[in-house]
Amino acid sequence: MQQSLFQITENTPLTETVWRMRLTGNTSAITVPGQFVNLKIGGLFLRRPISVCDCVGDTLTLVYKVVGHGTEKMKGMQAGEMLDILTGLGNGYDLTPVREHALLLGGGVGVPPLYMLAKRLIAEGKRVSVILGFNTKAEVFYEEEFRALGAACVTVATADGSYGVRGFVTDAMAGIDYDYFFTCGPEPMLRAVYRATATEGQFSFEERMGCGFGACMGCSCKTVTGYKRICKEGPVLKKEEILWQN
Amino acid sequence: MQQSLFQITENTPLTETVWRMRLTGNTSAITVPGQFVNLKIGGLFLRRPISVCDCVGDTLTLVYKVVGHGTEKMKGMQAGEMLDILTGLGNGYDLTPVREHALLLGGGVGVPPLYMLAKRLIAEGKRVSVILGFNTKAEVFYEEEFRALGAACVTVATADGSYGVRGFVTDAMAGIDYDYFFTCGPEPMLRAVYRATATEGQFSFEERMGCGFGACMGCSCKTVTGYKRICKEGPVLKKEEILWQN
Amino acid sequence: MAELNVSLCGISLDNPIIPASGTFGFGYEFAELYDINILGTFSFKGTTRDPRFGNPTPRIAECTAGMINAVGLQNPGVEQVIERELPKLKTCFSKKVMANVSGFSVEDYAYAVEKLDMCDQIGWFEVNVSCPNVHGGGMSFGTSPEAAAEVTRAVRAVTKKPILIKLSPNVSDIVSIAKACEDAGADGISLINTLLGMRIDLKTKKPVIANKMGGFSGPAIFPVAVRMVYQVAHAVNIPVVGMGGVASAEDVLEMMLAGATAVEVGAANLVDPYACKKIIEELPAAMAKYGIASLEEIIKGVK
Amino acid sequence: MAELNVSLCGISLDNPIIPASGTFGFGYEFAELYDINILGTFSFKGTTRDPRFGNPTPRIAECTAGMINAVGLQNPGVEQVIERELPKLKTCFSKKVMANVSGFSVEDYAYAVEKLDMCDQIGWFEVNVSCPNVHGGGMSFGTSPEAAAEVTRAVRAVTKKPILIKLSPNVSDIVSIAKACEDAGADGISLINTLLGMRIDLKTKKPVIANKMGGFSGPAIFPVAVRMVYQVAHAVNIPVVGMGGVASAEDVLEMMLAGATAVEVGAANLVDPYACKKIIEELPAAMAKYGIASLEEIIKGVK
Repeated sequence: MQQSLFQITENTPLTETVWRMRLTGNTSAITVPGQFVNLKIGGLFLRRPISVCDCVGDTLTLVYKVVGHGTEKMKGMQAGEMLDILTGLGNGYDLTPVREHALLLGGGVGVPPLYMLAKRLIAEGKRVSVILGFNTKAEVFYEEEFRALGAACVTVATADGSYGVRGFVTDAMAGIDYDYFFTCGPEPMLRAVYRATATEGQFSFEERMGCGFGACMGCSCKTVTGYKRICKEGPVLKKEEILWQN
Repeated sequence: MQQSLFQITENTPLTETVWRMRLTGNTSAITVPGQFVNLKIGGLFLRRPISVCDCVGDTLTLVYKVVGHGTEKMKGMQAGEMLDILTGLGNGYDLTPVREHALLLGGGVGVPPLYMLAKRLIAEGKRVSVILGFNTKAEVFYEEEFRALGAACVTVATADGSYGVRGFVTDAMAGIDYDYFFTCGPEPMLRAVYRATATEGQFSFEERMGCGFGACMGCSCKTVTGYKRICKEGPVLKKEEILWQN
Repeated sequence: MAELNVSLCGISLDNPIIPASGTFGFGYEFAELYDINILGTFSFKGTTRDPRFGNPTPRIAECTAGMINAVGLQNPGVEQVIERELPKLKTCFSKKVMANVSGFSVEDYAYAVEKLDMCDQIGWFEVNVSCPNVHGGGMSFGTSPEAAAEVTRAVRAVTKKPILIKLSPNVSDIVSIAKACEDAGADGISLINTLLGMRIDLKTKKPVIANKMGGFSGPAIFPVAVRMVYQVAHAVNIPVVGMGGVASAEDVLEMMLAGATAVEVGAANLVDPYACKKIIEELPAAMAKYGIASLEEIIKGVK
Repeated sequence: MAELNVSLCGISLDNPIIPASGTFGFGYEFAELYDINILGTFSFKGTTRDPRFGNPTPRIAECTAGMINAVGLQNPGVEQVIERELPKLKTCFSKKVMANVSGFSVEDYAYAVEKLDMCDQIGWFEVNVSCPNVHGGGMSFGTSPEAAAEVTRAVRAVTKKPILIKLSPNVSDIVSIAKACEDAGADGISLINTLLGMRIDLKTKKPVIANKMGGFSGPAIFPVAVRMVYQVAHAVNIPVVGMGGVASAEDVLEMMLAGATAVEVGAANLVDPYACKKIIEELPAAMAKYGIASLEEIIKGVK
């Protein structure tokens, strides 16, 4: 974990509610895909956790959905503004179990952390297939970005069928011969992926956090291997660890 | 009373702790000298009352002393910033009792409201003598500004004698044939002026305020003519109204 | 079309917004700023049997997201309120007003309410039981179910108008006090009054306010207010008027979901004299944002 | 040279800054960020007889100038604390630690304190009496002088180490509870625990936290904390550890003037993991600004 000041270099909308913010600063604590950062936003007490979409050199890319007071304020921020950020939070994805072909399944605002993951996997010579799920065509983002990384196959699923495959990410899995998978998205999607996958894999979870660095125990969950803090021993859990609460 | 947004055009130090802020905006509610404005400052709950030093056209001049969190924040503000201000608060000075020659006695941060008062009196053809009191030479401000208005006589008193008359404003009154006086400053000075003056006159008081516009009764005081709110029936009281609390 | 109207103890309000006692005087000074008939109603300055100056100054302190006041019920006394203040109010406010009454003995309360009862302008009584009971060792009436019930019975005996008992939050068990007031004949509960707080001036090393402690209000206390409104609204069968740190239309919705039939706005008026007007104007958009068609329907919406 | 050291129940502290229980784990994770030996001490995560997961999630809510938590005393239980957590702490903290203990019956408290008493690392016990008493109808031990005293006596019987009783602010009369604890053998009082608060999500129209209500902390509650520290410090003859919304060196000075011998920092740690380090570093300058040479000298400086 590292506390430092970042300067916003870009803050632009990708869709009506999803924005991308780029910042420069000390990114040294961001070591693996699937980690998150925690932003201090003026006027709010608790920091706001945002998953890392990409990190290259001293440039940090965050893709966030405007859902509440924190992200509303983020949306209003301008290039040049400074932000106090805790970086390098969470365990992130473990890339080592992938043999040859990884399947990445992202839903909505669960898509961004898969971007840096896909990049790393491809850099390691793995084959990567990506399925991105959205509600409707207007909400689709980052399809081209994943293609540009050189993913073997990028499929988009929309719940209303307005773009790509009609249905959920699990409706677009047929015929992909992955040996390991990674997923991030809303809990109903994660549950569907849990049921629809035959291999081992990793799930990235969301929970309302207090501190984001393991101090408050606000975001704990029960797992097969005991209690875990989503912010510290998570947000990524291995499939075999998960204990779904009804 | 008027609520409106003002833009800061200047914010500069006059001494080590006294600053002048100039702003432009709707000044229509500022009608008489001795009124104050109430500033909403980001991060603070209550507004901060500051006496009006001058008001010309749409330009408002505030001279304030840096004494606490509010004025610390004011000091850090830059030209171009916008401030939510309630204007036209307080009764202000009543100029009508002056026959020919008014004496104005100001101490420290009580000096600023006398500036606009002197200007108005001179514009009305009155003779104006001014005594400004400070602790020491380094704290003196606005002596030249009062002279430039055309005051008959501007005397400075410093408690340590480092500039002008040694002592308090009441030590510099000898030989001034005023027929009415106005004063503003810390309470010990006001009490001294009360004792040292033979004519009628008006006193401007300070009290910790809640709202500044008469709603909360936070700043009430007892007077000969009943309870008064410093922010509404004050801050100016006539000499004969004053009931000193021990 | 957003439905803002609610009914409070049988009297219809155009909207649930009520400036809280002690932040709106007797209304007529705010009428110089805007037409105060747009309000649901307002609760006038806490009135006592005799005129009061209140506590020595300074009696205001700044806090993070709030303020402390120790005004101490400055008011002209019930006779002057009837003879001077209410006639002035009549010229600019055509709705029923809420009469906030305080006292230092049970007899004080009954005396003031009985006098005010003859005023047609008054729609409700809001009886502030946070004052110290001078015959009861100085403890606030509002900290014991018995004392709060005794005050309730005494005012019940002298008026047929709806009585709301305004409770202090500085208690271990707010529900038992609310229930005792309900059992004693109260028509509603209003809460929360201020939290007891204190600030110290580091320069003088003395309390900021002359009276040492005072009532802490403002957005800082909102979560405590929501909690107590929820607890009381789910424990009594009379309406609850919610207050404590309300500063926006969203806060109003949250209070009503917690259980408030109407919502008082206090400290916010002192920072922005147009606060209530703005909240009323912002309510329809806030309701639309959260899919709320009628305010009546969301009262006590959280189970 | 600013004198920061104070003495708490006979044990000297280099400075009065103590991270509050539940915001600093068992310390060793913060030791990765900075040398935690710079602290006065810290109060470790509330420990109970048996391991606990705590309440269902979500158990955190944002508030103006604060937060609500309903973690519900997640901890590995006293055996694991002794076997696993304290040895880890020993590798990075050479000072005495404050052992925060909770329970749901008098026996629970005594059991946990007796077990921990053998640990040399522990300098003080901080006994949290805000938990519900399962044998007492679920009311918190901390809301009655009798129950708080009973817990105090039970832990007093099993340890000779200094015992601080950590009081809940959700009471009508904090002084009577503090005095009862003093009479029952407490060596100090720590306060305030969190205020009971609640938030509602306007989108879902449900409480933000699964448990509905939770403990409200952060700068918003500071004025209530200062008031209670002042009241208790002036009513008992044992030291008071002040906490509640402390976020700066100036807040520390205000707490000490009110009556605190040492000061705990809670919610601030969750927003800034370096909060306590920064406060310790800023204390000398803040003391100089207000003409304070020694912290010991300002304790209870406000009469």
